This record gives sequence, C-alpha cells and structure tokens, in this order.
Amino acid sequence: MMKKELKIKSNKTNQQKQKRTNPLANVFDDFIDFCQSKSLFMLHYCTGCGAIELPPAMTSRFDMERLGIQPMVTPRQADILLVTGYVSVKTLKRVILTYEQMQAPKYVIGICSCTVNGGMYWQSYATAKKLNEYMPVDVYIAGCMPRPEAVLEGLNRLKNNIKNDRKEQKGSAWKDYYKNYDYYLGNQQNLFGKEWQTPVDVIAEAKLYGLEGEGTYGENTKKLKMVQHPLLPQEMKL
Amino acid sequence: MSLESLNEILNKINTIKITHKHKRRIRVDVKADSLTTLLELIKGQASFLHLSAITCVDWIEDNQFELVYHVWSYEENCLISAHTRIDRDDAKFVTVYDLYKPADFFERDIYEMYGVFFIGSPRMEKFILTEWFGMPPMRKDFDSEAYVQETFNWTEYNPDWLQELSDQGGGIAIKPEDIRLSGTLHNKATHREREKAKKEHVVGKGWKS
Amino acid sequence: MSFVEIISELVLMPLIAFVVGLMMVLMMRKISARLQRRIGPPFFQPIYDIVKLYGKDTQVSHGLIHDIGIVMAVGGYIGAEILLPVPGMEGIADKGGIITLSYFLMIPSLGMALGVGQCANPNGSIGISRALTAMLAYDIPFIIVVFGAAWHYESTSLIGMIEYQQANAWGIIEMPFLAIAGLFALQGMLGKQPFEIYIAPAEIATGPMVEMSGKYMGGLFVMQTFQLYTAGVLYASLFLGGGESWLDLLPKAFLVVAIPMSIAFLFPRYKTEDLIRILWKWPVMLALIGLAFIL
Amino acid sequence: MRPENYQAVPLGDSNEYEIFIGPNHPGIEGNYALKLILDGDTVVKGTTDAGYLHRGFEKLMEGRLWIQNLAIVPRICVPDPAPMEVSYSLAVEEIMGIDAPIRAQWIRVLQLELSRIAAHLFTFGGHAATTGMYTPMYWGVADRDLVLDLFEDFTGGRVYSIYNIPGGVRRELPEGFLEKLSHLLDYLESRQNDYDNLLFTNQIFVQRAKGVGVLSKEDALEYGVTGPNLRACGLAFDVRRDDPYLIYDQLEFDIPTQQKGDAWSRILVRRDELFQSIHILRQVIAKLPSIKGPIRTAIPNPLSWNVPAGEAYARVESSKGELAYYVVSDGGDKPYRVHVRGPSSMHAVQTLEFLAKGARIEDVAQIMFSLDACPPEVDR
Repeated sequence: MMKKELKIKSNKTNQQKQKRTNPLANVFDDFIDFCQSKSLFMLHYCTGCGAIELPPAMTSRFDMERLGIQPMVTPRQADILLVTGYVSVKTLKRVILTYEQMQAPKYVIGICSCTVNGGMYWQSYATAKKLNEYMPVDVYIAGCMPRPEAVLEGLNRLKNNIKNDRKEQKGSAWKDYYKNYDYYLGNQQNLFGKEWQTPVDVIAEAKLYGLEGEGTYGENTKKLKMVQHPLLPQEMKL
Repeated sequence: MSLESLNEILNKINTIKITHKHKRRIRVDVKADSLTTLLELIKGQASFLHLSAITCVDWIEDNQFELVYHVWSYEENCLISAHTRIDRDDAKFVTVYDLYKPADFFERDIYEMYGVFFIGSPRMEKFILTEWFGMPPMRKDFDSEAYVQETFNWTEYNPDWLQELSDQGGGIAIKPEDIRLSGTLHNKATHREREKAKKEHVVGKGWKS
Repeated sequence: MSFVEIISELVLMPLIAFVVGLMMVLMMRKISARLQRRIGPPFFQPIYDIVKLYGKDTQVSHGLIHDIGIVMAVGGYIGAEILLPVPGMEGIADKGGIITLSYFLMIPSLGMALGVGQCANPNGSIGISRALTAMLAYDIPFIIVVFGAAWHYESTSLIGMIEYQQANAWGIIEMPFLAIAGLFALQGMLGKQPFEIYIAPAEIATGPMVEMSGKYMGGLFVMQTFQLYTAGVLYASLFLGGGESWLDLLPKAFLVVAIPMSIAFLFPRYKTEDLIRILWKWPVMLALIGLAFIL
Repeated sequence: MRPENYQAVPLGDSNEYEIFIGPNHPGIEGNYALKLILDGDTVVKGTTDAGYLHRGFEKLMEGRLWIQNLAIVPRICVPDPAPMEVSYSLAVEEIMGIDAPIRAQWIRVLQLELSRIAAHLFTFGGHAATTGMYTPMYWGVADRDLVLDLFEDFTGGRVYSIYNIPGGVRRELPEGFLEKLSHLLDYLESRQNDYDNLLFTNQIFVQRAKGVGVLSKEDALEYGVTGPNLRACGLAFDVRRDDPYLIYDQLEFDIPTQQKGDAWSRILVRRDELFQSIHILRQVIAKLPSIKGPIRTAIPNPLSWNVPAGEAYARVESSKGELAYYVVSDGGDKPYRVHVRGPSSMHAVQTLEFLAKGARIEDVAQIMFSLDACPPEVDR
C-alpha cells in the first residue's frame, strides 16, 4: 500500500439551505432543529481507551441524560457516533460501516487525541491516524483521555452547532460525506485496498436525497464501480 | 519437593544449563530438540501445570529466534523459564499444545507476529492481524515508523493556536518530526545499532542515518 | 350522541392518550433516574425524542410489510384507546367492550412480528419470537383476570364495570387476588424487568427495534406512550373504580404505571422459559383462587 | 472486498445460523467480537475475533526509551492500569538489580489495591447490566469515580496515573491523603448493604447467574485460567501470596474462594476481594506514616539511560488475574523485547470459546462479563 498523492479536499460546498418562503414552515424547521439539538441518541463505538470515561459521563455522577443524550444500541437508531479513541485499521472498517448505516442527520465525535492525528500511537503500524480523512467529523474532543467534563462540553458544543445548523452550516458535516464522497472513498481505498466497498450504496443515496456535489464522483468512485457488486440476500430454503 | 530433586529432574536432560535467579525463578537453557521432553518431564514429575506464557525474541544479529516457555507450578511455587533457540530462516518448531492448552493462543500469536510456524498447533491462522498482509510486524527488520511515514499522512497538524504559541517563543518550538530526524533529544538508534554503526556495517533499511 | 360528537371523541381520545402517555414516559424515566441517584431527563424530553425521530432526513425501509407492521403497532393501540372509556368521553366503548379491547391489545405485537420479520435481522427475529412467547405467557393470567372481572361485574362493557364499582366497592377490595394477578400481567404486558425478555440489549441488541430507524423508531416511541396509557387506564377501570373526573382517574393511572416502573429497575430479566414458568404459575394460581372466590 | 461480517455464509442444509456479537455490541466488553453459530437458542460453536484493539504495543515499546514506555504501558488494560505500571517497573528493577525503597513499595501497594477496588466496582455493574439490571452499573461507576478522584489527588491522573517509575514512585503522597482515603473506605463499607440488597442477594440475579459458564477446577487449570476466575473454582492461588512481590508478604489478607466455578461464584469472589482490598488498605493506612525514607532510588538520566543486558519475568496479581511482563534488555537505551502476558488473553479466547459452546445466547454476554475479560490485553 503506497501512499498516493491525495487530492486536496476542495473547499466545502457551503451552500446555504434555501430559506423557505412560508413563515410557518420556517418556524417548523426551527422547531425540528431545536428538538434535534435537545435529543441525541448516541452510539458509542468503543474503539479505544476513551470509552472508559463514557460510563462516568453517562451514569450517576455526570448524568448525560439530563442533557437529553442517551445511549442507543444499534447504528440505525443513533444520531451521534462516538469514536472513542485510536482506530485500528481493522476497527476503522467497522466504524465506516457503522457510520454509513446511520440515518442522517448524523454526527461524529472523535474522542481522544488519537483520533485527531494518531496521538501517542503515531508510530504504530496498526492504527489509522486521522479520522477525518475517512469520514466527516463534527467535533473533536482532544485529550488523553478527555475527562467526563470535557466529553460533556464537546457534546454541548455539538448541540449548539446543531441548533445553529441552518444559519452557520456547522452541524451538517454529514452532508460533506455525500458531497465529497470521492475524497473519502479514495482515502479508504488507499488504506484498505482497491477492492474496498461497503454494503451501503452512498452514491445512490446521494442521488435519492439530492445531496450530490461536485466531489461525489471522481476517479475513486469509478474504481468502485468496477468492483462493486450488490449485496444479494441469502437464498431462502425450506 | 525439594530443590535438589527438582534439579535432579532437570538434569535428566542432556546439555541443560540451569541458572537459579532467585528463590522462585529458574532459568533453563536447552537445545531445541529437547524442549518438549523437558516440558513433559516437569509437567509429569514436578507438577508444573500452568503455562504462563510463551515469548519469542528476535535475535536478528545471531539470525535466531529465542523461544521462552514460562511454566509455573502451583505446588512448588516456582517458575521455570525454558529458553531455546531456533533458526531464523527456517522458523519452525513443534507445538506443545498437547501438553498445555494455552499454547494455542501463544503459538498463534507468535505465528502471526514473527512468522514462526508451529507444527501440529491446531489453529495456525490469522487471529489478531486478519487484515494485515505485510511481513510479520514484530520481526526486527520490519520498520514500523517507516511504514507509518509512507502509509499515513498524519503530521500536518498545525492549528492556529499552536502557531501563535510558537511565534511567541513558547509551546513546541521544534516540530516533532524535526526532533526525530535530527535526533537532538535522544539518539534514535538502539544500542545494538550504534555498536553496528561503529563497525560501519548497517543492515536493513532501518533508520535513515 | 350526535355524529359530530362521536367523531370529535374518536380524535380526542387518542390525542389525550398520547399526551398523558408522554407524561408517563417522563415519569418512568424520572423514576429510573431517582433510583439510580441521578437527575434524569428534562420535562419535555419525550416530545423532543419523538419530534427528532420524525424529523430525520433519511430513513431505511425494508419493504412494504415493514411499513405496515409499524402502522399496525400504532394503530392497534389507537383502536384500543377509543374502546377505553374515560371521564366525559365514551367513544365506541359501549359497542366494543373488554373482549374486543383485549383483541386489540394483541394487534401491536403481531404487527411488530410482521414488520421485524421483513428486516431479516437475526437479532430481530429472536427478539420477536421472544416477544410473542412473552405475549403467550402474560395473556393467560390476563384473560383469566378479565373473565373474572366480567363475571363479577356481570358485564363485559367497561362502562358497566365502572358504574358497578362506583355504585358498590372498588374491584381491588372485592377481588384482591385477581387484582394482584392483574399486576403481574401488567408487568409482562409493559415488558419491564423482570419480564423484559425481548428488548435485552446485551443479549440480542434490542431485538425487534434493531433495524428501526427514524420514523419507524418514532412509531415505536409513540406506541410506548399509548401502551403505558392503556395499561394504566385499563387497570384503573377494572379494579380502581375508573374515574368520575380526570382529576380522579389520572392519579390512579399514574399510580398503577408507577408500580411496575419502580420494580423494573431493581431486577434483572428472567430467561424465556423461566418467564413462562413464573407467569403461568403464580399469577394464574392467584387468578384461579380469585376466580373461585367470586364464582 | 467487504469485511467478513458482511458476507452471508450459507451453512448448508442444517438449521444452524450465524450471528455476530460485536465488535460494537452492549453484550461485549470493549471492542471485541464473537462469531456464534446457533441452533435455535443454543450456541453450537463460538469463535472469537480479536485484533480490533491491536496497536502493536510490543513493537512500539522497542522503539521508545525505557522511561518513555512508562507512558504507554498502562494503556494495555484500561479499567485496571496500575498493575501494568508496577509490573513493568518491577521487571526493569529486576534487570537493573535494584529495589524500590520500602516506602515506595507501600505506596505502590496502596495504588494497586485502590485500582483493584475501582476495577471490581466497574465489573459488578457490567455483569449486572448483561442480565438487564442497570442500577448497579449506575451506582458502581459513580462510586468508582470517587476512587478515581483519589487517584487524581495523589498521582495527578484520573485513569492513567503514570505514577510508577523504575526505582520507586514519582511523588510523595499529598498532605491529608490518608484521611481522605480512610473516609472513602468507610463510605465504601457503608455501601456494602446497598449492594448486597440490590445485587448479591437479589433472587432473580442469583437464579440467572447460578450454573452459567461452569468451569471445573481441572478445566480451569488446563486452560490457564488465573485470578478471581480460578479462585471461583476452588483453588486458592494468588500471586500476591504465592509469588509475593513488593511488601505483600508483610500484609494480612485472606484469599476468598468459591467452589462452584460458575458466574455466580466469580462475582462473589470479586465481591469478597473488594473487601479484602479495603482490609489491606486499612493496614497500609496504619503503617505508612511510620515508614520514613525516600520514595525513589536514584536512576541515571532517563534520556540516556542504558539498562544492563538481562531479562526478567515480573508477575503481578491484577484484578483480572496473573499479569506478567517479560522484559529483555540488550544493554541499550530501549528495551529489546517486552512481552505482555495479559490474564485476559487466556480468559477471553480459549476459555470463552470453551464456555460459550453449548451455552444459551442469553448467557453468552454474561459469561464474557463474568470472566472479566479485558480485550486490549488480548490484542495489545
């Protein structure tokens, strides 16, 4: 696996969400944004050490539920993906699968310094260094490991971002995954090999929800088209 | 069982070297072909039931792998470390799975980390590194840092606050990669490699000097 | 009763049920928080959750049956609400009676079974088979209790039962054994520990809910509010004399729901076969003794 | 190429089907996976899939200075990091032929036992949560946090303290620390009744845990099981007593055992151990003020510190079992080889597979948590 000249990610397509003309609809959208910021279901993928500070943040002492955040079990139900610590290459594949199975709007929080740039495992052959090369990350909580207060602070920041979503486009990093899919796919292919594919057809989803951008297609997606085969259900037998 | 009778049992093996490190640690050096006999003996006659660990050490200079079997006896309260050396180029050894079941885990671990094949071990397959296709990473000639440098781009972390700090003369004045490349803080080469450098004889891609 | 009145009641009754159910969900989460020595969610948390889930931008459907399953799950309870008389509103309760109501209460489980079946997730399949087993287990004591109550009040109409209790004594005084058996069945019906076998996150990753996202999950959250309301009001109507006014009924309903909630967070769950053994043994025995007293 | 979890594997004409538990599943401790083949509710075969937490620790250590390695050793087992530091320091000290001063050894015991209490409080909650009871988890983690506060007080770190150093400990205890510790122990003892009522005498929990994951004494010895899991099978073996390190031979403590070897015995052993640790800490509190002296033996400048050639195998009793570091030095400024023998590498792989076979799916999670497996020790 040789390092390729990575295409520098083009500046994010920061189109403002179109203001609706109906004032009631605006109020409605605001209300939904407000509720989304007040209720967050999180999936904590225990990828590393940082996971040990989540139980204190969730349980009696710091009590995350008073902020409207509660743990969920499967990616389908969750809104936030907490990546708690270094991601080894083997884990990263599962993290990406998990991320793609989540339903938008979805947010990613990278906890611990290791998700920022490899942290103290900078030398390690087994861990991926920067999480935001493989998926858009909303908030990083640095520290080794961040204290529960820091985790709550990071979650609060995410909540603020979501509330001001439409005004400042902060909480919508997930759209970037659709709009710049080629970039993320390229990084994934560099690490996992040319045959890499996931069960979720991201390009089809981007088409369906109207989230295509300039960066959705590119060389890497062409490579993907060559190897992609749809996931067929198992044959039914009686 | 007294120490003497234990010594007696150990001395049944030819060409054995026994070192008593302290009361509860005995180091034993044996030839590779008599290692299983030794383990059978101490398990059968001196109740060394617990295989604590199997360690592999890569002595690249001698072109040998050292296998260390740490065996503990619940009755003697004594740990025997049986050392043996095998050839590094043709890294094969006999399994001790039929004597000690935990050997399955350790042998599999050594197989994928060092590439030592254990004949007769039940699961000689990938376990931890299922998604790794390079050379066994724990071998000394695998350079983890070089691999990282050519696979990941992780160094470009220069946030504004750090820049401000270093402009003011504080924070991290020298970038981490400069420290590592210039070797100002510590010498990167191991002692062994320094010895080698003295002889002007550098093997492998190793550290770019 | 005029046609307009009936229509307005049919709309209002589920609506009230939803609002009261939201309060019950909040109460449940607050009780758990208190037992676990923490603060718990803010007041409007249940409504935030539901609005958030319905406001999701993308969702995955696993097919038509998956959609229909959720509609059945919510619809079954909405059907049950309009058969459940509350102060000032009777809906179509005089047409249905308690037998119809108990049939309606089975529809959600069956709907979930259909919907989850299409997801083709093994965890979901295990979960739903457990849910149906649990339904089988708690329905036996439930049916005996319902039968006993109907025999005692000499009516299968909930309106008649409530009138009888308000004229005479409460059901819980006249039929204590049946009332206790009813509490057991209630715990099973709500699926709370120790009878929470089909959610079981550590075992089968929330079973039926495993593939539910966005609006589907929202549907299940709505279903939960109806479920709590139905359980509370039904039990209050059967054994606690219903209510002459909302001020009378609501405390009773909340009290009834609070009992299983307080128990739930102090116990682990049974295994499936233990659950059946327990539910077919003690509540059934109690219910039969209660039945013997009133026959 | 999709990861393995996504390939549908037809299993022929049998009724068996495959189910994955993990790597992201509430019934799995940490980032670890179990591939189960089920027939109905019963597990026909369980295969573990590790490596999700692999960082190549042993390789990393070979590339860092002796002193730098202190920063990464505790990360091998996250819930119980103190034994890692102590074990590594002991191994290096043995190679160097030095001993930590007596006062440092007492302080190390204090740290080890506090860490054990924290780890066990964590385990109770996890074990109870697999059976659907969440309240012990909320209580246990909150009480563990009080222990972490003390850690922060005297080591500076909440979880990873990096407090030990070959030759001693880094800092003297802060003033008034022993009183604080004494208060904490009083509090923990006062909580005993609550935990007993909630968890240890809870009839439904007892019913769930009894007879699950039964490990006979012979099997336990054969599979290399150590620590509380071994003591739950009836063998009173404890590294602290039978292969004493530090000043454990001067302390008085019992080794709690149980006979049945099931999940219930294992959690009971841990409960008793928690109170034994409190007992040990009380002795430390009584004795420590009378022990004066340095807390550190002088070591050379850590940045150019060559440990003489040699090897050592240092064993420590962690909360999971026998933890050992095998350290080899070639006389350089970096270790030549460090091998970590984590207790969970035995529990979480072969023993778990052995116990999962024939178990019911609802018990698999409980078996894993009752073994108190710590996946990073497997992956390293």
